[in-house]
Amino acid sequence: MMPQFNGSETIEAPRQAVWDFLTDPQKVGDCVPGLKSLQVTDSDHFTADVRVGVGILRGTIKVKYEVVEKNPPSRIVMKMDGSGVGSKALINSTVELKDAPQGTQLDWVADVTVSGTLAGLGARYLNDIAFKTVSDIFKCTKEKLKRQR
Amino acid sequence: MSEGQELVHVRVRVNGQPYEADVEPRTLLIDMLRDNLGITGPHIGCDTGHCGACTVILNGRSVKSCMVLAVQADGSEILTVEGLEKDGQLHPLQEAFWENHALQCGYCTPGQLMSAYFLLGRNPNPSEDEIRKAIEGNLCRCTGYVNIVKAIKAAALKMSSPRAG
Amino acid sequence: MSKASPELISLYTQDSAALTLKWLGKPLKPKEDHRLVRGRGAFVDDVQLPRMAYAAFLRSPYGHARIKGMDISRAKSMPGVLLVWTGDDIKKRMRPLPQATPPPARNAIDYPLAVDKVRFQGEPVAMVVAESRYLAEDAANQIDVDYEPLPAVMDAEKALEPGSPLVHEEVGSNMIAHVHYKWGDVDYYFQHADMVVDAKFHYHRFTGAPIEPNAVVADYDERLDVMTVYCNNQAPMEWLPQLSAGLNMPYPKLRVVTRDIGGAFGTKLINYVYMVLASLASKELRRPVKYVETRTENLQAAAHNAERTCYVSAAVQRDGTVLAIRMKCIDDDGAYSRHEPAGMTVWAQVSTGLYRIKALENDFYAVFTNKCPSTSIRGFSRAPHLFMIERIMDRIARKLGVDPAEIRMRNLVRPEDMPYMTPSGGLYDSGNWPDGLKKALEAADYQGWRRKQEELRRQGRYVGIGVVVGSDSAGPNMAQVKMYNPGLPYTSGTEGALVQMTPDGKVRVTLGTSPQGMGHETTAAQVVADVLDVDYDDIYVQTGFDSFTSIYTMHSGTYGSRFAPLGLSAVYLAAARLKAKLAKIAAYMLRCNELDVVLDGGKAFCRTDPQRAVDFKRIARVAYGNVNEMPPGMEPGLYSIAIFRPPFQNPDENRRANLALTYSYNVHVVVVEVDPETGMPRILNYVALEDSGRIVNPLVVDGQVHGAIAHGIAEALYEKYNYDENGNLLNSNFVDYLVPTALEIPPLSVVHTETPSPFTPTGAKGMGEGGGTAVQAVISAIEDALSPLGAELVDSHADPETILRILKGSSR
Amino acid sequence: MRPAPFEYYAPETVEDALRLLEEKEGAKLLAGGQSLLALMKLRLLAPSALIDLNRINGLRYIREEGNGWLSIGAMTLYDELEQSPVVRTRYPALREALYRLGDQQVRNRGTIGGSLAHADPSANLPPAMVALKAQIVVARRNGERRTISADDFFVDSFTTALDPEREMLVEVRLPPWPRMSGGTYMKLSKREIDFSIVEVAAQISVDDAGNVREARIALGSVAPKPYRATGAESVLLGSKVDEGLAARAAEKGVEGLEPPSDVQATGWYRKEVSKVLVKRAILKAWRRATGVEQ
Repeated sequence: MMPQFNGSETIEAPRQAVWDFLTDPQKVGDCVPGLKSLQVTDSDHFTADVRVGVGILRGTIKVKYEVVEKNPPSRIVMKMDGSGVGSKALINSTVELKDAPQGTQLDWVADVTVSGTLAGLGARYLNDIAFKTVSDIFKCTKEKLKRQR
Repeated sequence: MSEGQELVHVRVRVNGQPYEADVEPRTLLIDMLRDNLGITGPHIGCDTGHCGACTVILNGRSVKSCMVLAVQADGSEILTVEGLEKDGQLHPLQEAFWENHALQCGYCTPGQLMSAYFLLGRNPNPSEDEIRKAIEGNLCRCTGYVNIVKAIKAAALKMSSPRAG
Repeated sequence: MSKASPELISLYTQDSAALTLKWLGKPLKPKEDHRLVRGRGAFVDDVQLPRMAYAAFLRSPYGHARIKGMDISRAKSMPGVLLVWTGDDIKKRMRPLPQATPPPARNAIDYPLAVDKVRFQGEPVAMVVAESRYLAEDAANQIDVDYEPLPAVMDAEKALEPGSPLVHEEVGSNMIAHVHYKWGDVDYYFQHADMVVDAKFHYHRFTGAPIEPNAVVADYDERLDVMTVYCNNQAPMEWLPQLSAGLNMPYPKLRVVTRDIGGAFGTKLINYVYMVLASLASKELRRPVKYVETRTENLQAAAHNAERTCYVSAAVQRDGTVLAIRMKCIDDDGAYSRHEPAGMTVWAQVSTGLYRIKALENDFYAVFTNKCPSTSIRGFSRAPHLFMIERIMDRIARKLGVDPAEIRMRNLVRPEDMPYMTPSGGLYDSGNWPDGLKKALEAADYQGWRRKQEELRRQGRYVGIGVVVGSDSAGPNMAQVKMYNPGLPYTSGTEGALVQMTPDGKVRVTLGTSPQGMGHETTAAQVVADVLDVDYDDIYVQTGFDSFTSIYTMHSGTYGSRFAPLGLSAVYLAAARLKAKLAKIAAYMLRCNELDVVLDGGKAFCRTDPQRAVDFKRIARVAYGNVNEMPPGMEPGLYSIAIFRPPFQNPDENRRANLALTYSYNVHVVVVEVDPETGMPRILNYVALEDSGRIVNPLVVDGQVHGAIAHGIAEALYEKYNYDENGNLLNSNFVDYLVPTALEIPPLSVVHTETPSPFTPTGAKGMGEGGGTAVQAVISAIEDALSPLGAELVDSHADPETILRILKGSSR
Repeated sequence: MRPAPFEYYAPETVEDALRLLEEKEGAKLLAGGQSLLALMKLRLLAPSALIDLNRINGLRYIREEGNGWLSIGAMTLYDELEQSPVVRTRYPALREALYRLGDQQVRNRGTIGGSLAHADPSANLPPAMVALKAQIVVARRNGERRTISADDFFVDSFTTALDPEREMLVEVRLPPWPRMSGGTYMKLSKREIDFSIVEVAAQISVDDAGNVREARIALGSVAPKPYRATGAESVLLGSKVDEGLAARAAEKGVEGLEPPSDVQATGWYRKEVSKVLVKRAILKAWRRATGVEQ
């Protein structure tokens, strides 16, 4: 009942740059799709109001972001806690950074735990949202860093 | 009764009588019937439109009044279980439900009756399979449906026989 | 074990002299049905009071989590919101709910709103009261709770292992109670038996899912200082202590009212938590407060049955005689003991099933898990136990190559042994069980189906036949709870009734019960009509229960199939006493020897001179008004109150006791075909035989049988709760929790035998729960269908995928 | 449970509906509401506004066109379609999908347009539409129309090719099928009223010799959108259908399938049963095409 997702991006930027980006809550927060408002609490935390619009599921959910583990410049474990529509979605995501010929290789895995009304009826909606959210963040990371150069 | 948002004025005819109410746009038809109009025959048994206890006839079609907004019913004709009786005379379906004990707790009965009413309006001599199909949207926990099916058959027979009203 | 002693039999035997048998057994149109078919039922949600406010709850999304913080400020400030309470607010207002469990489980702290921790998904964490239910829900959604998820306890067996997470830290383990039962020389039989048959079985989690959810309207009247609680609780008097303690009000100030109840099936016993919360809110706001559960809340958090896992061994002789049974069972009672662990004792009503088994041992555990609290869902505890017994009988039959009907025939209690005393002290009252089995097999054309099964198998079709016996042990002896907690001051099983002839000669009846469609108004009227020989239509039975007008005991209520054995017995006694008084007055008025007075058709006459007659109406006027015409010294009025008390005793030091008053009997024969390509099961034929003693009203009895079968089929094939390992309930609405429709429940045929019970004055036996016989029968039939593959079903639920995996030999 | 507050509009023309849809951020169109209102009651959905299409005239019709096409207005009720003689005789697959959709009350309120736009991966109609080669007509403002084939209309679970802020579904068109064609819809679910665990719609046309000319087979509940069993279709082309061929086609048809698991069934079960239903649907459709069976 705990779906795993993963993906990987090749980013045209040096590993340090990717690292700096991913450890900056402001930057990561700006990459959350459907972001309405962002409050950065400290170097490892932010909370955000996010408008989700996957399929029919539309509405605003609260997202709490936390960096649980940092191991520069190669590994980050982040936790995203989304709550809304009587339910909670906990996303645990681990990011591995490796040097690659064209820059940096970013591999990520995420698992999603859905609790509440949606766990039964709507897991199929929410897993979807979770997956798209996470992968969008890293796609966005890739784009922004590309533009920086 | 709400500070939620501004209210909409709704006019309906229920069981032949005109009614008016001011409701929120989100007010479900079943809530307007029960809470605003005091018509408590139709009941609420679920959130997802599966139990059918709230079934009423809306402009000639059986619908679940928990899956229709009150505003949507503005200007329409509604028949509820209370409207089946004609001047003190039970409707043949009601008679048959009583004679065959086609109910126990009676909570789903108003919905069962309205689904049966719609069926017989369309198909005066339904087979057992057609009857079961016609009430698939009305859950009953007490009777195992045995006597409900029996009663609908009996009513159909009575209504199609010449001397019946 | 053997026929009961003459002393015991005479102690239990009831006098039924007052019956005329003019009104019992007639299919009279049920009194209740008339208002219900007209949409004029009186259900709790129909109660509309001026200034009424509405409650809604915020519930836990987690199965197990610590509440780190809660922000109710936004909810509080919303328009139309009158009150927002969290666990801490409740803590300030009431003591924890009383625990019936023995120590240390008794240390568990149970509030109607979660305090510090949530222990099952759907547990209420905050209560909102607002001007409308819409606004109340809006506000509940604006409450922010900060949770720290904890590992959930989801497996009852693992829950007992050291190092398991704890549902209640204060308890120190997840054990609610442990009882070791041993009746007869089990060890001897296991040493000397020809063989031993072992199996593990699991009885799954489901619920009764009445179409009317839990509902309450609490209305505190400041002027009279009276709290009126309109509820749909099945046994309001049983929970009055909780309500009284919660509100700190004496019983005479608490008016608890039930009227029409939209089904319950055991789910509406522990809704007293909402009665307490709504009452507290009503007192706080000085306004009526209504709460009606949503379906999602109902399926998630109202009440489930306890799952049961048993390891069963049977000591068996080559000829199929079952000598003894040894079991270890674990009940998964969920997060709180609000009604449980009663189930760990109630099964003992039918300890050795319907068989002449000589000895039985059961090592029984009840545990806490992070699931919805459990209660006595229809067939409570006896159904799962009979599941274990009937399933092991099937395994024995297969092992010996004996027909499953035959193995039962060989072991059934025989008519000459009735009333029969079981090893655990149970007293089976009456019946010819082997004959009933024979009749059922004939009615179902059992042999014909066996032949057809052979043909169809040759054509590659999978058809199976289940033949199963069961009993509705009814009219429980509450002393059974002493078997897990000897300290509980709660014994026997009693019921009260008032029968009054009013001055106009009509009859008014009030009952202690709160029926949910069992036809109490009808059958009570039939008993009164039968005893007094007055017209059924002249008898008016008050709908439901009212603690200000009904006659009650602490056992009063409608559960455990108790109305026929206990309720109707009280009605009979009250009517018989009234009859005697009428005769005395008539004798005086007619100048007739009391022994010559005949009461007939609503009047009394003198046998010696039938011309001398007086009708009840005149007697009634005399008794209330023209009192000087009454026998001197006789108390005026025609009130008759009776409390029926069965000769129950407490369990002895070996936990032996008769735990129910009557034991009705049923046999189900069902034919099921499974689609070998999809695993879809289909019921081809269903026949049930029922012997519930004297039938008071065949319409009511058949209706109960139909309902019990439908629930059983639903449990076996459609209804099963699925929790994931985090404590999420994955089917908490009618989209995914599959209550069957008229297309799933097949036509059912019911046949009867009628053996009056000597232990009730009417001869009627309790019935209606059905003893889970339908579950046993359907599962048995599916196993039989798959038997060419040597398949063995462990669970009480078989869905198409389970069946297909067996057919494909692939395990999950 | 009760829905969260929303603004309510009941336009009387398609144009007004589209204007409101553009103007009101987060608005949703309300057709029959038999899915939408349930999700709103559970508060899984909380649109800021509902635009009720029930008062728009001229969206409720079943019309046989000169060119043999059947045009169905978006607001036509399931029940109206299910009862329609044309649908019964010309499109048995659609008729069976409708007959087994929800219950009578749902069929009395729910609309074909609403169901297709909702695009529930387990709904009855999408696979039927794909199998029948339906065309979906979409309206934009100022009378602008575009037509999308059913194959392209369904994009993802609960996601269609419609622009949710700008477009609405106004009509469904079913092409004429040759005289010797037959179709069927099969659904496996625990209860008849349930969303399917697996569902299949098949439409086959044959030549006079009985060889398959064209076959369209679509499954539901096994993927985020209707799944075309093209593998099966190609196996059938040019040949007469028998048990063996149908089985082989079914095997091929579900090869690439990785169905989801949920509380009702695992992906394994869905895949096993897909094979069975595809086989059975092929046989029935072929028998109907060849006139062996009605």
